[in-house]
Amino acid sequence: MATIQFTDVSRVFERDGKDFLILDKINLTVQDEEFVAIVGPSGCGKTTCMRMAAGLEFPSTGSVKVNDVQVAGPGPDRAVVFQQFALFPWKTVHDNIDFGLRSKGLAKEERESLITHYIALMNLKGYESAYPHQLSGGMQQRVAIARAYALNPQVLLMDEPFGALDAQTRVVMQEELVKLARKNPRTVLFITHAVEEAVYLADRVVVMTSRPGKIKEILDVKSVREAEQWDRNSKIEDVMDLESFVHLRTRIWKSLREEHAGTDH
Amino acid sequence: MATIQFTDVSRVFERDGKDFLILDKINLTVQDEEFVAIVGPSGCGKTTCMRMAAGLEFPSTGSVKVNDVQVAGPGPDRAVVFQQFALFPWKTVHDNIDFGLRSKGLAKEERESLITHYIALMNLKGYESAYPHQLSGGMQQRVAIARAYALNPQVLLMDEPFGALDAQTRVVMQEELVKLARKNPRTVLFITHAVEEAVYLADRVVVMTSRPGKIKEILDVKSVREAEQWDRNSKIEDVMDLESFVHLRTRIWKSLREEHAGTDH
Amino acid sequence: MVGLTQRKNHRRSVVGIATIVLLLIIWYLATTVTGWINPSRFPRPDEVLSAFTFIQTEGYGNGKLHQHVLHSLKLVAMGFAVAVGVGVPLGLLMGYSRRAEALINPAFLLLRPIPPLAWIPLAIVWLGLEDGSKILVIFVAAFVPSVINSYTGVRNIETPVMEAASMLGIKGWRMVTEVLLPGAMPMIFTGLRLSLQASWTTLVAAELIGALYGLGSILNQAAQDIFPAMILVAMAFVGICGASTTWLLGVLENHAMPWRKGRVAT
Amino acid sequence: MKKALSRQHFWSLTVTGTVAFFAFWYLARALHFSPPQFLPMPHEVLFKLIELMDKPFAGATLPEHMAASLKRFGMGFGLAALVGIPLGLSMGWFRMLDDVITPIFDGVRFIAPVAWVPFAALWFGTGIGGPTLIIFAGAFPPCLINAYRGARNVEVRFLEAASMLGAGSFKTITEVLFPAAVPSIIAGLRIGAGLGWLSLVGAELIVASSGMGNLIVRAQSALATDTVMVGMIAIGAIGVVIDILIRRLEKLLLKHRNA
Amino acid sequence: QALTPIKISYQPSLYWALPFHIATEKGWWKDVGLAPEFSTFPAGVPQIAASAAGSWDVGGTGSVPAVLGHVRFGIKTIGVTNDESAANGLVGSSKAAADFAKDPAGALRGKTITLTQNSTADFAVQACLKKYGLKKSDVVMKNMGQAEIISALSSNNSDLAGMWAPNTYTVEEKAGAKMLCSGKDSGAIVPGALIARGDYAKQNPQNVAKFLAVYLRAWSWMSVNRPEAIRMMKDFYAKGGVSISDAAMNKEFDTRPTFTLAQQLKNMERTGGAANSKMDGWFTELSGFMRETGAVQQVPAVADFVTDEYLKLVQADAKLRDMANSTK
Ligand SMILES: Nc1ncnc2c1ncn2[C@@H]1O[C@H](COP(=O)(O)OP(=O)(O)OP(=O)(O)O)[C@@H](O)[C@H]1O
Ligand SMILES: Nc1ncnc2c1ncn2[C@@H]1O[C@H](COP(=O)(O)OP(=O)(O)OP(=O)(O)O)[C@@H](O)[C@H]1O
Ligand SMILES: O=[N+]([O-])[O-]
Ligand SMILES: [Mg+2]
Ligand SMILES: [Mg+2]
Repeated sequence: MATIQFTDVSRVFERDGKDFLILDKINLTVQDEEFVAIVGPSGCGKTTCMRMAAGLEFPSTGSVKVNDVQVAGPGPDRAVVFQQFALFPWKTVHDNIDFGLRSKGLAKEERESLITHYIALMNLKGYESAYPHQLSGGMQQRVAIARAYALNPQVLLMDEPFGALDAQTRVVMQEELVKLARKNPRTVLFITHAVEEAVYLADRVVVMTSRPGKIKEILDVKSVREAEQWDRNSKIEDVMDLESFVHLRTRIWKSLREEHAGTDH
Repeated sequence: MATIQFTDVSRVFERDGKDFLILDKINLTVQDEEFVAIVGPSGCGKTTCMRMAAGLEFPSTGSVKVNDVQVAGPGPDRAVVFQQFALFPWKTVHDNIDFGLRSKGLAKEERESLITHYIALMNLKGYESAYPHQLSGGMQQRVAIARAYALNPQVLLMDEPFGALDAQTRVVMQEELVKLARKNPRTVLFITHAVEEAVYLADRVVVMTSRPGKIKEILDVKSVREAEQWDRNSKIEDVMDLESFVHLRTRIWKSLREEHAGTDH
Repeated sequence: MVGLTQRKNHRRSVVGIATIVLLLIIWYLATTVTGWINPSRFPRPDEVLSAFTFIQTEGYGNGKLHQHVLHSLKLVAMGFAVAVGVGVPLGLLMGYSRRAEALINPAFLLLRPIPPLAWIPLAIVWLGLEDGSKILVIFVAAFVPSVINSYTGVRNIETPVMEAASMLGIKGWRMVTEVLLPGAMPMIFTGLRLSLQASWTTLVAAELIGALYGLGSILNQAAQDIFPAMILVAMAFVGICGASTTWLLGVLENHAMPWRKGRVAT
Repeated sequence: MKKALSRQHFWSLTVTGTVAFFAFWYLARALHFSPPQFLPMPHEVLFKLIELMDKPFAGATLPEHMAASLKRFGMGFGLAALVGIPLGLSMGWFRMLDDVITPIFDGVRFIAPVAWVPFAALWFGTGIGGPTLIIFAGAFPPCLINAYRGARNVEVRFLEAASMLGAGSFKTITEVLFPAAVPSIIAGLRIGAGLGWLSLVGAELIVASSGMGNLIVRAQSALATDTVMVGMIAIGAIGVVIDILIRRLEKLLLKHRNA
Repeated sequence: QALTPIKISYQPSLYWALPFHIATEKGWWKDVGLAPEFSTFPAGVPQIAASAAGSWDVGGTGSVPAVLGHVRFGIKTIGVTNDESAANGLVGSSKAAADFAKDPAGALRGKTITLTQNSTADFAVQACLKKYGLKKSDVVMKNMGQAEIISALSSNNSDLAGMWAPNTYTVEEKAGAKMLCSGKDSGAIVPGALIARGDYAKQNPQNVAKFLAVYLRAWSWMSVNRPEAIRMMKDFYAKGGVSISDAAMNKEFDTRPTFTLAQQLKNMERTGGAANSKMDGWFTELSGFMRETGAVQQVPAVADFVTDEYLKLVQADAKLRDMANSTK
């Protein structure tokens, strides 16, 4: 059981001696094994939210709890997949995945079997001893996801994990994430700029306002998906033309465009 | 009058002593004031094509002509907008735009009036004396476009100009490019990974195969647009749900997915 | 997690000052009360203080402290200026033109690794015992970082920026002043800092060449007199001069690159 | 950016440059720029070098002098690297250590390694200790500064990834800071080796019986300018070789990273 | 019987250091049961500084560093290596020598003299200035090492210099310079000093005595074997990178008196408990000079550091005494 709970979270940043309110009274609960996506204009505080759940950043007021425990710092119970992958360039695929497992103090055998499992799951077989730069962007991202999943975390935090990929590779990754989420469900907080991606992946989509970041609306994709009987296994191009999908997508789009008009891009 | 003409263009790159065929017999003519977008899997040679038109790269066999003249080197008649903007970090917005104009030997007054014009057109008023790092990504990109347009080039070459922007800013930029193209039509070669973008912006979309890059198919968007009477001034979200748009988009998507399956992503 | 936190400057200087004060106390205790260190091998604070008073009031090595400091500042300034004046343009040239690089590199590679100290005999023979030979020795030391960093600076200008310049039709002198120089500027300043440090660390060697005044000559003289307290006084002033000239360079750097204002300094 | 020169073009220019350098040297003599005994000709220097390979000068042959210098250099430089790199990395991670050491360090780094000669004699005398201290004084600052800068410049995402993966201080320093700082550390080693090697001449002022520095000082006293130049060139050549070796090490360590 | 190690320091290519070389070549150290470990220094100052680190036990050096060594580190002067008054002095280029021949004082006044400060040569130069009625302030003195001075003198960047042998010979032979005024000419006696670390001497008086016996034996031997000694001298100088002519080497022998055991003791003989020996006089002069240059703050009492205690031990031990006087 793992939940993430933001209660009245505000965050103020100081810059040039002045205080800026970045996040304003965020209230959000991510349920156990729920997949929540956050979208919002650039600079609205999405990353800041995620970093607070990770324990890399702290609220100015309010509280962030994971499993009803106040977050005090990072830990392997909450695995993060960063936008730029953050693989260690000096470690092989195998050793990148192993790094976190060793920190958990697992025995060698157990570690090896976990690594083998996730390498197979992420379709990375044969690349165990490759270094990150020898992989394409999509493969690197799969390693980062394997590294996070292998920790067997209760919570997965993903910050625009596919932002740096080209559109085609991105789609492949989305599909793999959906497959993985089905086999190994986790509590996931997922940040993206791509509205289709949010609709395709998430159970709920949170739309944020521009600075100071507030929650503007929360859309329940899951109930639409279940009502309209989208096939959870289908590829994105099979669902993205469905009217219910297009409708949700466009609705979020417009909501975001309103916000965008307000910011100085 | 400006055309770009690729005739039987092939390009071989040497790496580790071995020759790799990157582009294989490309034949393409971009007509005067035509907007052509190129899409294709990563590494297929799109940038290489564009660099050959710019004179930053040369074909191994075949010829690249602009206005029926063989391209011998870069010049201000063919303005390039690079993916990473390539602004001069040590020059203000004003001076970045001015830099190329001074090369053309224009009088100060004339230059100032051009700069004022394009700064206004790109909605950058008030930022004349800002340095690039003080601007957001979208604003930097607008400066790069203003710099290219101000040269009054016959040809505009744009390599994933919006690739580094977030999805919302990107849409705003696309709309501004459409507006600009309407006011100041130019011969444009435009590279992108985003299929919607290609369909929204281009008169023709060229789909390339994965390595070695060949032209797979060329789609005539303009005739569809004119036949279906898309409003050229409309925002992308107004057209992107139209059936004809979705149809073209999905067609290109699938064509690319076939290529993608073939590459090791 | 310590490594992830932002460092605050005032906290830093408080700790810094505290550290130095603590060191002074340890020094005092070690050389006096406790007798851990024999003062003949490392002087006591009061000895250093009286050496300082001595050179201030009566003078040492042909002059008072300020005369020595001024003379050293002059030598360093000249050697540094010549090194930068020759080194930066040369580095820019070698960075920009592969031809120039191929042509100049052999001589540079042959001369570069020879220690400044090893130039002293030739410096004396060629330029005599006045400031010229001392400046030559400082020049030799300060020259190399200026060249290498300017060279690297040009080579590291991002390709798109260089391509943008050629796309805009920029050539010749405008290329040098408006693209290469500003583009390489951050690296050039790193080079200048290294050159300045090299100038100060070479001063002592340079002043082996029959100096009448100078902190280096004080160091040499005090070494000959086996006067460790005076050696420390001279070392301290070399440190102070080095740190303040570097600070000045930093101020210059901030003004030279307005486009980097508000960015994190390296 | 400028295109790379063809191999042929590159070598023709390089050879031209080399020839020009030596031509200038001969010309300087022909124009009486300097009295002959102070500017021996390249070939004279070459003959001297060959002669010194097996004929002792100042008590030892050239290779023996080199060996003596290299031994001292190895000690001083090895110590500088062994202390400087771990300390620099730790300063990059533990803020307190940084705050304490940086101000001390900033004060002493302008002091010439040769300025430590008197103290080196007082503390360590003639043994290996004295020269080691001086070479150490030359090589230590770049080793420390670059390891420190390398550690401070590690991209935050790697540090965040490490702490997210549950790594402690030791593991972070050895498995993240160190590998990430390798390029910077290597640059520091190169500069440090250069400075350490330069300090050698100073170090050998206190041990007069052997070494390249001693060779030069003795030759200078004997007015043997050709021998002085042989010494300068030999010092330079070893400096280049050391630099090449460190770059090899870098290639080895960075084999698996892209350029 | 195992040999006792003893650490001996000297400066290379100097006349007074030749006995160390000869004794080693001849294998005389083991005759007294010593196993010497040599260390060499380019000048007296680093040499005495290294005593603080215990780098050596006994040795030879210039008299100026000997005094400084006493003041700073309690080094004892236990004998004289040689009288090098003629070997230290003011050297001039050929042009300076010509001027000097006409009007010595005029040729020096207002000129720059390069010299190694706090050296025996400095001492001799000061005496020369006095002799010609000049004050220190009448000339400009630049402090440089001997190697730099040689470069400067031979490239005409310096006309006047304070130097010691064999550097004087090097510039005479290779740069046409001349000795203008030596310590001997100006009445300044410049002794060379045999020295021992204070605490070492106190704890190992017998070793110090043995050291002295071997050193004196070498002079005794050389006094009757000059041709062989010259051959060995050539080797020895070459080790320090010095190559001078046979004539110059012979001149070293001719102009630099050395002292037998008996002469040493006589030089150091004090009467009525006062520090009034010949040697006390030399070293008092020197100390006065050093006070003047500021190298020491007070004139040290000679009785505190010049001691014949160890020479007397040699005299008292029949075996050592015989050895010291042996010409074989
Ligand atoms: N350490 C900091 N100090 C000062 N301001 C900060 C800091 N971190 C973030 N901010 C500011 O907080 C705001 C929100 O940043 P955040 O990175 O959370 O935005 P985001 O929603 O993730 O944006 P994007 O979509 O561009 O990634 C920004 O305006 C940013 O400038
Ligand atoms: N200078 C070069 N030397 C060797 N190979 C090169 C060089 N430039 C490009 N290539 C190779 O040519 C191929 C095509 O590169 P290009 O940059 O044109 O691809 P692209 O279609 O623009 O890809 P992307 O969508 O990722 O930008 C790639 O495989 C690349 O590795
Ligand atoms: O021994 N001296 O250097 O005078
Ligand atoms: Mg973000
Ligand atoms: Mg490309």
